[in-house]
Amino acid sequence: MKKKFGLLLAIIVALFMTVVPLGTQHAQAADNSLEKIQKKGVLVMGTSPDYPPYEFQATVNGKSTVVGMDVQIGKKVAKDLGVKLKIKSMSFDSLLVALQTGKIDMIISGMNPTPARRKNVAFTHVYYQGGYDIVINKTDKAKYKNKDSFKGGTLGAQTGTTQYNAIKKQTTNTKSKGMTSQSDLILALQSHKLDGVAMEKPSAEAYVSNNKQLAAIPSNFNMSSDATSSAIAFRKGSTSLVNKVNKTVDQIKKENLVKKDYLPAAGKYLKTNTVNTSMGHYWKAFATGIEYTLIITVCSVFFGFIIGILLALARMAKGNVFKTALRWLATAYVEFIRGTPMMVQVMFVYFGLGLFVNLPALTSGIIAISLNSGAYVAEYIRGGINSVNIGQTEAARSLGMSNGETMRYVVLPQALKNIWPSLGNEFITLIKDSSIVSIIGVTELIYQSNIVRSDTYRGVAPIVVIMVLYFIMTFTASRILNYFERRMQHD
Amino acid sequence: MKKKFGLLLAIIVALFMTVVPLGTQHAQAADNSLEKIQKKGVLVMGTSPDYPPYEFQATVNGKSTVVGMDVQIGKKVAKDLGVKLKIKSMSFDSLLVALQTGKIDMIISGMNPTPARRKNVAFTHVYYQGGYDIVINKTDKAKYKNKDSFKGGTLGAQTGTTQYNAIKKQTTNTKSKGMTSQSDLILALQSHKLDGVAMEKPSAEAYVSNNKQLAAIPSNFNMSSDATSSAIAFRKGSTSLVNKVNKTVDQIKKENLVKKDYLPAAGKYLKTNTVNTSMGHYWKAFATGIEYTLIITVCSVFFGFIIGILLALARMAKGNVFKTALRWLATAYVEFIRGTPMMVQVMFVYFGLGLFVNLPALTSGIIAISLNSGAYVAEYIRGGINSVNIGQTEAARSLGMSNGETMRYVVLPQALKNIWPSLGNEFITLIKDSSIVSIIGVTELIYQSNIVRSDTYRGVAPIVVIMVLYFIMTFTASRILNYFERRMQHD
Amino acid sequence: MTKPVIEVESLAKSFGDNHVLKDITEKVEPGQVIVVIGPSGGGKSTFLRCLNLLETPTSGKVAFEGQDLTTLDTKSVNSLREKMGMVFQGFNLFPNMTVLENIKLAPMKVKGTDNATATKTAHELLKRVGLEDHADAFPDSLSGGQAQRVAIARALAMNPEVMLFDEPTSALDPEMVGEVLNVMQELAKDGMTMVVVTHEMGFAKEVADRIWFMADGYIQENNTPDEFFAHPKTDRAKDFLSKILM
Amino acid sequence: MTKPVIEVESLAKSFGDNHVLKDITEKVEPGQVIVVIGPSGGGKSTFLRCLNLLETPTSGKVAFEGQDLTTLDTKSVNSLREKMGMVFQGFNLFPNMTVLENIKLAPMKVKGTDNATATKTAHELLKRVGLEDHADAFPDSLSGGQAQRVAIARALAMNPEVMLFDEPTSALDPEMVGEVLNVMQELAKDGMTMVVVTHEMGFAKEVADRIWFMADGYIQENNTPDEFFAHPKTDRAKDFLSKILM
Ligand SMILES: Nc1ncnc2c1ncn2[C@@H]1O[C@H](COP(=O)(O)OP(=O)(O)OP(=O)(O)O)[C@@H](O)[C@H]1O
Ligand SMILES: Nc1ncnc2c1ncn2[C@@H]1O[C@H](COP(=O)(O)OP(=O)(O)OP(=O)(O)O)[C@@H](O)[C@H]1O
Ligand SMILES: [Mg+2]
Ligand SMILES: [Mg+2]
Repeated sequence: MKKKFGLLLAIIVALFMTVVPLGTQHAQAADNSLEKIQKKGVLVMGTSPDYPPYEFQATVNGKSTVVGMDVQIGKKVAKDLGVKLKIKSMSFDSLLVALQTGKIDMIISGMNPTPARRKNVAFTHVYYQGGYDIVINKTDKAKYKNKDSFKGGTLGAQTGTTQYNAIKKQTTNTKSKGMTSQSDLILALQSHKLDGVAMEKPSAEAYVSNNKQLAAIPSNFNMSSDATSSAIAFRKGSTSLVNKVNKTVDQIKKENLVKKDYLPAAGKYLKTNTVNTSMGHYWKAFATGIEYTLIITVCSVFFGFIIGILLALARMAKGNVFKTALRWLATAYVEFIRGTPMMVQVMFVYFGLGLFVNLPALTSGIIAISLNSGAYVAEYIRGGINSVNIGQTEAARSLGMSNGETMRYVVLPQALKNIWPSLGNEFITLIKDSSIVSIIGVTELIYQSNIVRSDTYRGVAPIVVIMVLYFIMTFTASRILNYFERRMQHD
Repeated sequence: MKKKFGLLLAIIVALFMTVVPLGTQHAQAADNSLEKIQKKGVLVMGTSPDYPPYEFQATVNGKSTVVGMDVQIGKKVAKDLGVKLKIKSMSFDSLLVALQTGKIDMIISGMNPTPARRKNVAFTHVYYQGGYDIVINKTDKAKYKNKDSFKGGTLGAQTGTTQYNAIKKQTTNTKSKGMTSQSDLILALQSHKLDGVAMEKPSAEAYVSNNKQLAAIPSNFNMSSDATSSAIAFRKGSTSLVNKVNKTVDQIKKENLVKKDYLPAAGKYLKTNTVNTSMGHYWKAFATGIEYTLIITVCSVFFGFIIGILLALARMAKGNVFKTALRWLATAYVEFIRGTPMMVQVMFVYFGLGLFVNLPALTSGIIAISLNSGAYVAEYIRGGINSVNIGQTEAARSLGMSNGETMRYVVLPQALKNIWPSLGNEFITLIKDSSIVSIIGVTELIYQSNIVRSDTYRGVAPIVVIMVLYFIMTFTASRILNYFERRMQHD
Repeated sequence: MTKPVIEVESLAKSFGDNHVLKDITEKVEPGQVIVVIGPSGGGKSTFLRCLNLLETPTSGKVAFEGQDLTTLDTKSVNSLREKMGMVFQGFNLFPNMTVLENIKLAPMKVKGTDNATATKTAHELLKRVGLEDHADAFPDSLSGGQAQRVAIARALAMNPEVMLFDEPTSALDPEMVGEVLNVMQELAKDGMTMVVVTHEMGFAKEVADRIWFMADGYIQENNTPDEFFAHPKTDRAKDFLSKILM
Repeated sequence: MTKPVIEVESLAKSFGDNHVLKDITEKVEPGQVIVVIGPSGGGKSTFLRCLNLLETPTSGKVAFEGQDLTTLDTKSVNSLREKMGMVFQGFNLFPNMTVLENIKLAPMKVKGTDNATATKTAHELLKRVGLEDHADAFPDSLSGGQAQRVAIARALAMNPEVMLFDEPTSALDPEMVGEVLNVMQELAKDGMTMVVVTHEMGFAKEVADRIWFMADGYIQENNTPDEFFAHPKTDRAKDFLSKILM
């Protein structure tokens, strides 16, 4: 069900035009429409390219191009007429007016041949009967026939769509569940949390053709077929042209070209590629994820270490009131951070600090993780300092060194050597914990896996891939750290 | 813009009816509509209660009731006519037919008086001019006037809505950003990630009246006013009735009753309560969150401990090939779990195991966290066993004890005492880590905070509240554990 | 002539490339008190641990009452260890049990002695080492001397035929050395066969039947105390004695 | 008569309710070697640590060359500590520095001695303690005796006027005790004022000018070694000696 708002406007325009007849309408008298086009040698097709897989923008050879099954149909029509095809993009609302004022020669834009429209333009036969399917698990194929088979079960659909209203209102004894993401619906289906998912036919076909465990059944939703079918629109009265093109349309239908050729061809251009769902194909997405995961980790370790040293020193401050207050504050901070989940801290920084300064998600994430890590690092450093034998301090003091000199020349060098393993562990922990910033939309590894998941309609494979990737990262990191640790101990 | 699909059907029905005149149409001849109603003493109002704040279901005194501003208007109309109001709920699509077939006397259901509809029913004056506002930060009030003020800026709207299309197509030099959740949009606005958020007027008003830092400006989107206004529909030809009701409508408009009384009254019933946004009001939501957080934590600690002991023993198995394989497997498991983020593990269990068995999210979460925790606990136990002085083993062996006796009577009792603090820490860690299962929709504390956030339109307060709640939980837990630890050491 | 309690033949033990024990052949007769002395790192502890197979010899034979231990299975080794009590430098009392429980554990769990008998024996042993008042104390509350005496009582509870001591007094404050050595002297008087590694030359002179001087992986000298301290034969022994007696 | 180097007057020190030092009044003359003996836990270490204010006395006075330390500010205490070298039971060498760096650290950082001078002095001191070959070794690779000698050299590098030793040999293997005591004996011969806590009675007899017998928070006896070992006056001392000499 495409752009109902546009449709409404179009109807209003159409109603308006019945009152004020336009100049184009007397073309009806003498129908030389076919001749005119063939003389011109060019057929201008108007379309609104934001409705995949019907028509949409895609980058082809580096250039943004209008592609989709309607474009294929346009090409076929032009070829059969023996003319060249020219495509004009415009908003859907402008299509009818553009046709009637001669700016374009035909509309192929998933347009429904409604009675209201029929009054103002001439439609060819329907070239594609869209409508709604219900996607189910293939194993249930024997069980379900259509929307009425799900009594006692649960149907899902994207919230706010026509099919969502349909599963709510056109079923009985069936629970309906709305989710915002199509791919989450499919996952819920595959994990048996739903029994079926209602969606537009082309989407259903894309899912089914890409996932062998799924099947599609007709929904049998009670909708006027006008609302789900698409036809080509020409100017009113272009009977000869329409008749000629109808032959093409009939051929397309007879040979089932839309399903066989046009939809698969269109699929190739969808977002990335809905046909190749192998994980290797998405290596770039995963690489970006790794890149951001590592950026977050490295930055957070760096800032966390600085924050940690400052906090550790503040926690050991002794003396006047100011120093006591500092110690108290640092202690409270460390305890609070260590007592609350990192996820909450990330949300707090992103939404809370965001009230005052405009921070990108990545920055917010790094800040939150650094602040978190700092509290832990502070404890490692304190622990490292405490782990230096008290005898070392006493020996230094008995040699006449001051408190500061003792800390600087004797205790800290040994403490840092002691905490190196802990810092290494913290690094590895942060590789894992950086996953949490996915919730604020930073494109690290988990976030990327969700993108790949919704792109490939494959639920578990991307999770397995990033699991392995995370393991490789942490494993490599721990080997490298062990190596340096051993080298440091040899010194 | 309400239910465009329904609208389309209605228009089709209407067009159909112009061809086949219905019996009701001759009511036009003798207009006794007002008399008839007053004689009947009852005015039957049809409405489709799924469009808050216009009309929607709410639980009032334990009973599901239709409420909303349209209901208030209906009551006012009935009162002014001196009759009783009876409300009939039905799907929006059925309203026009129900009116024309006499099942109901009037429609108040946020219905737009479109020309198409006007042909078939009689509309009163418009009682509410809806349309779209843009919500902005109050501090920017001087800067922005309407949709055209955002050049160089970013506007947001819920994806898939009319206003989303509008910000995309009816602005120039303005970036548009779609999100699925209204409350996330408001947060993004407050954190200056967006400059404005387009939404339907009543929603905008709800936000602005509940959050003093926000303001609403008119959107000035180019839309037919019919598409955004609401009027009451009566049967065609009920002139006397319409004229009478128009007086009521005019009064409502003059006294601004909708904004002053009806909308706020409707707001009271919205989901929970959109007026009282104090955090205390939501204690039940937070309590549920704490309950689930603790359920997850306690279950996971329990199962994690069992898994941990089994893994620790498996990792120490030595002897034949089978035992070596077991040790190897346990080691691989522990390393892999410790090398990947818990978030991925949760996703893996939920979506991966879900392919085979239908697991509720809560169960999946507990399984994932237990499996994760088990790997860490196994290491604590191993560490605890290793921390028992080798001299203890030698003493026991030299007394003639076997390997098993030594483990059972000498090493394990001491090891368990040693790892008690680590297990306590693990418990506290799990209180925090349980937050991660919010991503699969378990209603623990973070999930609940998101619900409260979207309910109260307040971005940071719920985060602060759960932060404090988490801290109280971990702090209390650590005190309790310290107490027992000290008691154990006294033994 | 009686059969030797312990016979060691060509015993060798290496840790990787570190050949700690090279070739040791000696025997211990019933009732003998052997004191092993020698420089630090010379392999004394390793030797003692090879005697009750806490360390597995690399090659050679260790026989207890004529039975070669190196050929036995794990179970028999466990029950043979009962017959050789061992006392370590670090006491190694079980810190989570009382003194009484420490002593009763092995008899009850390994020998299956019933609680009453085990308790009675334990009290007798505690009396013997002069600690009848400390039965219910935890090891942490004992002084080093007391802890070591409990460790001796614990070893005696298994009714061993030989007692092995590895520097039983070197972790003790000087004041407490005497009380432990006294207990050991009593044991020796009662006819217990003992192998003692120690640096207490006074004890060695007074109590030992033989001194074994161990260095570089060999028993360099095996002699009576009088003979050894008066006329050490090897340079290694002379050097050692000169250092230790200052 | 020369001015005493250290004067202690009514010194008391408690840890909470534990009155470790009760009332101590003694003095140390220049060049004297004092050996402090007494039972474990008697407060010997605490006394030594009070002398250079590593422990702050609860009451009483500790004077160094006539100056009351308890009244000084932190900075002066630091510089006074330079004049009292201290050697601990546990060596406390800095494990992350070579032997040479251990010795040079304090002179360079505290006194500001330049590298060349500090290195020269350090090498001289290492020669004095017989370790000139180990300048670039790390503490881990040293034997206990060597480590303790480095610790002595390190303390000497600050050119102290008094040396305090707290059981310098009790963590050592018996063989290594001699080499450390030898170095201390040399120091005493060279006229260094020394306060030594030790259980080595041989050293006490041979080197000490006075024996202070400390128990229960008091110096119970203060006598020459000959007199003290031959005729201990108090029962406490007699008991202690009977235990320690076995
Ligand atoms: N488990 C072991 N693994 C590797 N090397 C060992 C082990 N036990 C002992 N050694 C080495 O064997 C050598 C002899 O050690 P052992 O403890 O037997 O000497 P010792 O004579 O008892 O010395 P000490 O008087 O210091 O106790 C040393 O070099 C030691 O490092
Ligand atoms: N920092 C401290 N805090 C509390 N109590 C202490 C501290 N240092 C020592 N003590 C206590 O003071 C008492 C005397 O200890 P000190 O170490 O001075 O005895 P000592 O004579 O040196 O004994 P040893 O021969 O065992 O070294 C002991 O009871 C000890 O527990
Ligand atoms: Mg040894
Ligand atoms: Mg001491």
